[in-house]
Amino acid sequence: MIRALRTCFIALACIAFSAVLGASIWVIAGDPGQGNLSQLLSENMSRSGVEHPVTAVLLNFRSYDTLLEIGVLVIAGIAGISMSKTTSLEDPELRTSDPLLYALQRWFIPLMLVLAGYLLWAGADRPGGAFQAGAVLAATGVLMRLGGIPMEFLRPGLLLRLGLALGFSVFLLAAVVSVIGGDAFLAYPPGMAKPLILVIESVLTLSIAMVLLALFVSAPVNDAEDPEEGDPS
Amino acid sequence: MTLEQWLPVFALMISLAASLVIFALPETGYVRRTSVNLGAAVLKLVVVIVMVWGVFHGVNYGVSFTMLPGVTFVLRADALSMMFAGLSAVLWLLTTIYAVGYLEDSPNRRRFFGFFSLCVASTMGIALAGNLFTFFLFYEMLTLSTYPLVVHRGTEKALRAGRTYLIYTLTGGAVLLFAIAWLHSLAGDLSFRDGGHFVDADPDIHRSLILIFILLVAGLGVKAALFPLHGWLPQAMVAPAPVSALLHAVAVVKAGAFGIVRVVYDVYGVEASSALGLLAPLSWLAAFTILYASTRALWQVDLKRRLAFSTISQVSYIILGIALAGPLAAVGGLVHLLHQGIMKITLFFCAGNYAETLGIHRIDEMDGAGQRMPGTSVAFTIGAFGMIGAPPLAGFITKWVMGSGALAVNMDWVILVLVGSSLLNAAYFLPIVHRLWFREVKGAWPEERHWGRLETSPWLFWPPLLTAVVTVVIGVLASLPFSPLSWAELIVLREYAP
Amino acid sequence: MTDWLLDGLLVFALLATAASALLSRDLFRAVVVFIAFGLLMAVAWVRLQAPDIALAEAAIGAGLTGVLLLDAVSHLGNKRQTALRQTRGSHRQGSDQS
Amino acid sequence: MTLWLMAGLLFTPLAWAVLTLLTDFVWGRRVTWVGILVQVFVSLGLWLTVAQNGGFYYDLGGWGAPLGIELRVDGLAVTFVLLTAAVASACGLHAGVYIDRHKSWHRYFWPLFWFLWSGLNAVWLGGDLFNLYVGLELISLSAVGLVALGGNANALRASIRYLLAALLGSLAYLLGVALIYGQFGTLSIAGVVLWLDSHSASAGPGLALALMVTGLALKTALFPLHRWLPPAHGIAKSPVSALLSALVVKASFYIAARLWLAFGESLGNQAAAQAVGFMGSAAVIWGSWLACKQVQLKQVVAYSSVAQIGYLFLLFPLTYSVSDSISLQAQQGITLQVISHALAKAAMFLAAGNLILSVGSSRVDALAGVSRFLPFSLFSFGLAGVSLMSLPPSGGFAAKWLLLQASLGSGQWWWALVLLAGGLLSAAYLFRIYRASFAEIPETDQFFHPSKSLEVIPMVLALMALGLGFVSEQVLSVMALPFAEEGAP
Amino acid sequence: MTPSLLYAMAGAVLCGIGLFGLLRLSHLLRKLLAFNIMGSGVFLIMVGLPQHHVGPDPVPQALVLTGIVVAIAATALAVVLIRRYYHQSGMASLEGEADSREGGPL
Amino acid sequence: MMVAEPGLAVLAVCLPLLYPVMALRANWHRAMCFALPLLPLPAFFLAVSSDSGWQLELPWLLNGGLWAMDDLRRLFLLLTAVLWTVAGVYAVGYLALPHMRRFCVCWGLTLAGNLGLTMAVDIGSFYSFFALMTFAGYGLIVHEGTKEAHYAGRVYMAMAVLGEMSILAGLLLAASAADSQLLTDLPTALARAPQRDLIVALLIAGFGVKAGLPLLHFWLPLAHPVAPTPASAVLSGAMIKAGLLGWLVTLPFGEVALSGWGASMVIAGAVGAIGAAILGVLQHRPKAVLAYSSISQMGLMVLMLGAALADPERAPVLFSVIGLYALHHGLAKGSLFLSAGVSLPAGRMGQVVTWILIALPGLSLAGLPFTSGALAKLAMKAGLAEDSLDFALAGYLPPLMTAGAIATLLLVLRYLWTLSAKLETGHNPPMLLAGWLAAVTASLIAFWWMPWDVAGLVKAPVWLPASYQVWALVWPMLISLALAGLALLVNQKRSSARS
Repeated sequence: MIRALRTCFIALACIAFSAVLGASIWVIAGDPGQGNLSQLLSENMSRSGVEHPVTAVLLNFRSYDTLLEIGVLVIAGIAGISMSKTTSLEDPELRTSDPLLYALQRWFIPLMLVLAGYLLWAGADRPGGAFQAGAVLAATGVLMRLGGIPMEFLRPGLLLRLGLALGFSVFLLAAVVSVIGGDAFLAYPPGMAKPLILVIESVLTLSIAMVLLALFVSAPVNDAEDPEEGDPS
Repeated sequence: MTLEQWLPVFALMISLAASLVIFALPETGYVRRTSVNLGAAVLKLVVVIVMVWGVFHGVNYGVSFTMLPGVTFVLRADALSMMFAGLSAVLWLLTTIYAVGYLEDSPNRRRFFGFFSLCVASTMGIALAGNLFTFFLFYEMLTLSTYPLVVHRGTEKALRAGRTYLIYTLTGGAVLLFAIAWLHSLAGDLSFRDGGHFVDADPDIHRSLILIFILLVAGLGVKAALFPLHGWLPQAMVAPAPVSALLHAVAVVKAGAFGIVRVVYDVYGVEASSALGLLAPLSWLAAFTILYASTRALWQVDLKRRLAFSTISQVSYIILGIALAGPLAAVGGLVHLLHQGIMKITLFFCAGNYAETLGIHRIDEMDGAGQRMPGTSVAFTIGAFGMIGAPPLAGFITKWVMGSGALAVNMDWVILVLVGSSLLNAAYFLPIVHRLWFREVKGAWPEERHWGRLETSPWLFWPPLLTAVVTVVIGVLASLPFSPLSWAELIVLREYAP
Repeated sequence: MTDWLLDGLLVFALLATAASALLSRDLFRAVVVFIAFGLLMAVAWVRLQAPDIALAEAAIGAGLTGVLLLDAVSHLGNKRQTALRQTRGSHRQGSDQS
Repeated sequence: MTLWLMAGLLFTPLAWAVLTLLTDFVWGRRVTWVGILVQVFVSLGLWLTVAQNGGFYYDLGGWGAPLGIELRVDGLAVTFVLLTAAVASACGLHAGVYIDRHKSWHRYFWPLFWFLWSGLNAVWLGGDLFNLYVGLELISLSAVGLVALGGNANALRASIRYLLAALLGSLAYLLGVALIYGQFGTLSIAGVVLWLDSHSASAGPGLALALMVTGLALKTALFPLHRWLPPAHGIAKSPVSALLSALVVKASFYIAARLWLAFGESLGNQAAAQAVGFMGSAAVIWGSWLACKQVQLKQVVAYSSVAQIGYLFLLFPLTYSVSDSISLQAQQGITLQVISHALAKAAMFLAAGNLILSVGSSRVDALAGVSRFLPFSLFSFGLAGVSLMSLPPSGGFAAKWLLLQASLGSGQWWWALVLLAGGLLSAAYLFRIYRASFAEIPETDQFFHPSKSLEVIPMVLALMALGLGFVSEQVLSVMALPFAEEGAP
Repeated sequence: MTPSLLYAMAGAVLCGIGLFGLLRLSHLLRKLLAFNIMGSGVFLIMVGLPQHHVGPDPVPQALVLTGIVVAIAATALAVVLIRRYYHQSGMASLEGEADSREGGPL
Repeated sequence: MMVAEPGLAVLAVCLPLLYPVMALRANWHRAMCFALPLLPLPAFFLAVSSDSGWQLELPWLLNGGLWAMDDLRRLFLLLTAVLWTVAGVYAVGYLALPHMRRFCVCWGLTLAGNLGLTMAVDIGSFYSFFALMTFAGYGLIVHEGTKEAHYAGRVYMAMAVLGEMSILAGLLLAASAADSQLLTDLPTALARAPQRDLIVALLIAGFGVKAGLPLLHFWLPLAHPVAPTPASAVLSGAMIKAGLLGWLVTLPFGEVALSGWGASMVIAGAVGAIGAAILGVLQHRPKAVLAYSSISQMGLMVLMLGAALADPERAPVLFSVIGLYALHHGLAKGSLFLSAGVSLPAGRMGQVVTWILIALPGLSLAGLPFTSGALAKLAMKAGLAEDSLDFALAGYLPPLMTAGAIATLLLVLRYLWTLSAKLETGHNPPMLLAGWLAAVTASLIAFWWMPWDVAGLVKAPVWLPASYQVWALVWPMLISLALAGLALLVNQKRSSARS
């Protein structure tokens, strides 16, 4: 009874929330006074080093966001692999000999790799970019993993950590390069924007894929645990 | 900074530094700890004496800096501060000596002496505070530093007493803080000033001022153990004797009383307070406390509890004195600040001696103790007679001056209070004195210990005797310059002089 | 008009899949519906002229999240199993008892 | 110079996160020491710079406000940066000794720690709504990771709860950001303020502010959204708890406060301000009450955080439609409260960790006799408690004083009562702990002595919290420094 | 009314649905689903609302892209935590089935 | 000698005060005991050798101290010193009991108080010494430690504290009215004070406790018998007079006619004189009889005091008489009390001599011619002569005095009677005997060389009453002898009937 009432209450609250939100959106939509950011954006596109505005925003105008966002990804990855307190990620259960999956792998994996590469390359002037590419790469990894292909590099060893850190550290280095020249943090040296962005994008792709993959595979498999503070152990 | 600025800071820092050093020393460093303790106490006494001399000759000691926007931290030495500072410096030395002997071989001495010094530092701060804000700062510090002392024994009873103590004092502190903040928002940063700040206050704020005054007195009254805020004091008796001595004679209750003096004199001003109609009720309350606590003391069988109720009663004399709003009565109240301190510390030292040497805690166990411990008992007798107000001891001076003061402002009923209180005091002290001297020893003492030649450890023996002698001397020589009485007259002269 | 119809349908489908993903009794089905929701979102992003997001949504939202969740579901099972295994759970409540 | 300092400030924690990711625990510790040194120097340098020259805007990537992200480096921000440097250094140093280096997964402590630090810096300096969101996520996820680090079921439950709460809070915040962007077309706080100054406010973005504040309140664990906090803070390793309580919750509050001060006057209303204040008061009372009931030492401290956080939200009613001077007083009070609580609570958690380590149990009643064996840590705990109880001369007291002034000055005396009641209640739960530690029980003589460095660190923090009261004027004067206006959009 | 606004409105409803899920459902994975749905709703508003005024706007799109990545990171981390939690405690909800007084994550 | 007098005064007070200090050394108690008679010697020299009129200012003392000497004070000082000396000598022989140290300390303190208050002119020191005497006296009373002694002590203490408080209140009011801290300023101010009656009442009551005013006397018959004999002697001889002195120096004599108060005092005195005698003859213990006798005698002095209060003109004269009477009574009563502790010698002759020496001071009290008593009685009679007094009750005074005389002798006889039942033959310690003999000597002989002054009231040679006066002295004595014989007869008859 109480549960039902509770549910009703929450539901009503959520409906009300939606309604208020909708109303608010409606009001805002009917109130056209605002700054014109996209115009400013297009004015500055030429100085961004890339043609695709979204990429420009992501990797140039608001590159700090992106830097931190990669940081978030890395954190998730670190937290994830910290959970898997094992040296081996071999999961015997996963080692299937499903012929269909095997066939699928043989065809899909190269295809997806190519797709990832394309997305990455496209990022500069068309929709696409490191995230999408990384995601595809990660999906490929997942597929391989599901197919039981051993991926030794996913062991939480130095290699994995290097992989996690690679994209981020390159980005960070690029960010700090300009400081040596006396410029602001994250300001690309003049003329270097495009190549830098490309480099960053490519390593980011790798790192993103690594992180996602690591998170996917770092399912807990053993009982090692840290005692709580103060637990006599 | 000049020496004038440094001295108050120095006086404060000595005990603070002593406390820190003691905390840093290991528990077993008995000799070093004792020498730090005594050295600091002596040093502070010297500094205070220098300042007393200076203040007497009109030197302005003081230092201040802005702590918060609109709020300054002020340390300042005026005559009133020096009275309290002097008291605490003298009694700190004695109590330290006493405590060293009292706590011989007991655990947690480092903690004890550390907090002990901290407590004295707070007292010093209270004495030297130059405005309400600074006063409150040290007032709360005092609460905190006394708590570990109250619960020092760590028994269930001690812990319970500690809790009661905290509930009372922290609540009082909160009320006080509220009042101070309110006053501050009403009138800004008020430094203590002879004559106060509200002589011609805007009639619009009269109601607020009255309310604030009530809150201030309520907040301070907790520590001063004004009825009905006195409940913590008898309970806090579980603490070791030097602590009780300190709580009762110097630090806690005095801090409250001193605070009320400051509020009435240097914040509101006597004229303003009586014009607002605040002092008459205060005097009634004080008078009632005097009589009520004395009556309660009659029924106590535990020696220290009886002394505790006596304290409650005696501290209200101070408040009564200043609430009478006459210069002479004020002298009586102020001088009692010192007199009560000396006398009460004597009594507590003695109670501690009985407990530590003979294991006596209850009054009916005291029969014949005078023969076993004549020195202590003499001191106790002197203290008791002082409390009763028997001439020519310190207590008499208080009563006499306060009585004359009350008559001077046509408050004849105060005489009744004085007489009644003296009678009650006699009723609960004289039986003890009688037991000490004129009863035969009943049998073996509950827990007797022997120390060589003297009746008790020399650390315990001399301090009460010394304070007892002081009790006699400040009574007999009350009219000497620099005697408490003359000093109180000096304070009042400065307060009442335009 | 067809655009509106399409948008309307899409929105409706989005809401429907969202709701059923949450309310579906079977966790596995819920995740599958959620993947469908992700794909629909990708379409919606296309409709909003945000191809980048569409791509990302398809790859990340629908693809990766889906796989992750499916994997998790297959390990966790759903409610009934949970109840069975609850007995061996070390059930120490260190939290807010209010 | 300033550029270098800024770059150092932003770069160091991120770079050290990467570096420590590649090392094991012991090396990570050594590397961290260097990093801490750098961070402290940089923060101090920046603080001094701002204290001398006033604040400025820092354009990241060379792109100015509406298009790019600009950091607002004002007195308040650098004060918090410095605070973070102090507290995080202490926690880092403490953790280096405290955390068991033999467990392989503890190496991940360092990168998470550094990411957390960088997120905090990003939030203090952030002037861009979306950037703040990313910063918040950075903080939340690393905090969750730290809580969960190698944890058992309870730690995991706490961290999941924490994660979900943080995510929901972030989403609410992001929703608000979306609405703000929809309304004003800019993400820069300064830009929005500029717009609001020149236009009359419309009804729409009011919800945005409400959403953002609600989301941030959830992340800050404002009553009644506080339930995630005690388990998370209580179960984490003590240095982590210290970080979380001291800094992490402050980050979200900081954003909420900045938003309120920027938009509140135009977008808020009296009822909302009072309601938030009421929630804060309820948090003070309810949190303290629950703290009194806890049997676990760290839970007491954690619930104390709930209560102390309540004070912070008194900012809302005390700055809404009051005179400038009172508003300033309230802001100063809250700032001091944030700082002193950060220092004190960090000290307290670290000291509590030492105590727990020493007695081998996390229960309050197991502390009997510890005052003899670990007096130093207990004393640190006590000193920190002084600040939490807002007794003088601590920073907590200074804060309370200012808040009292503000509430009395604005005629909202009821908040003054809350402040006083809160002080008393906090005394109640803290003295419960002292009381337990003072109890003399003869047979408890088995104590483990943690190393001296573990004991010193909380003491230093506690002393800072205590001494803050004396230097509040100086601290506040930096905080209130005016901006060098040329950087503004 | 533009399609963008329609999607923004849909986003509002999705937010409501997601919120309901987060608060009411007790199974952790479902909460996670709800979170993702709510996130999608927010993203829709984020892009839809400004685009109602000015047409395609790369800035919010870029923001959403960032948001999505953050969301997937959080989701993945949550999955790891949940799985480990399940592994250790055998439970997939925070309080267990019988006692669901605290339905939400709060 | 002028310079030395203040010094001697200080010495007189401080010497006994050394006793508490000496008591700190446990093995000095024998020395303390033997030094007892030496303590009052400076005071004795001061009283004997110096003239009145010197002053000693002690500005640092209490509220500013002033000690001085005038004729009245000198008389009291002399009485006190002599009595304490002889009692001290007596005590050396008497004391062989435990707690010697305690006794000596109390003795010293009481003595210091008693001496000091006679010299003190400022209120502070006067009241201090008075209180010191009161409280230390307690130690003398309860010294024996018997149940009775404790009971007596309790009653004494309760009444003494009440009295002290009454005095304190009275003095406070008076000092405030006078705006002075000197006793000498009080009477004048008191005469004009608005609260005159209250103050007078407080002071009369306060000092009345000490002086054994009726209804305030209860402690007296309890305390005197239980105290050690030398202590009883000083209690009754000297300390009781302190109350009297208190009245004399504070009340507004000679300033204003307080006829109401005078009448009340006269009545109180009469009640005391007669009532105490009636109660006294019913007592069985010799010292209790003496205690009642003291009350009775004090009643007579109160009578005179009342008259002096009522008639300002006559007050100076009456003052001299009161002083004389106090001296006479103090010495006589002291010897009587001391005689209660002597043992009869073995020889018949010795016994007769002893009995005569015991009886003589008693008969002197009753006004036996050629004794100080006769002089005092005559002086009193002259002082209270009806025609010279302007006072309503003046007519009743002579009969009252006669009744008092009869009562006195009855009490003395009763004392001798009870004593004879108690006195044992035995060996007296030499010091005890010396003390007693000295007391008797002082009462009977040395008295005539003392500096009392009632010139004008009695004809010279002062020790020889005129013939018409002899009859006046003797017939009351005869009446009482007759009464005593009657009582003896009745008693014998009854006892023989019983047997």
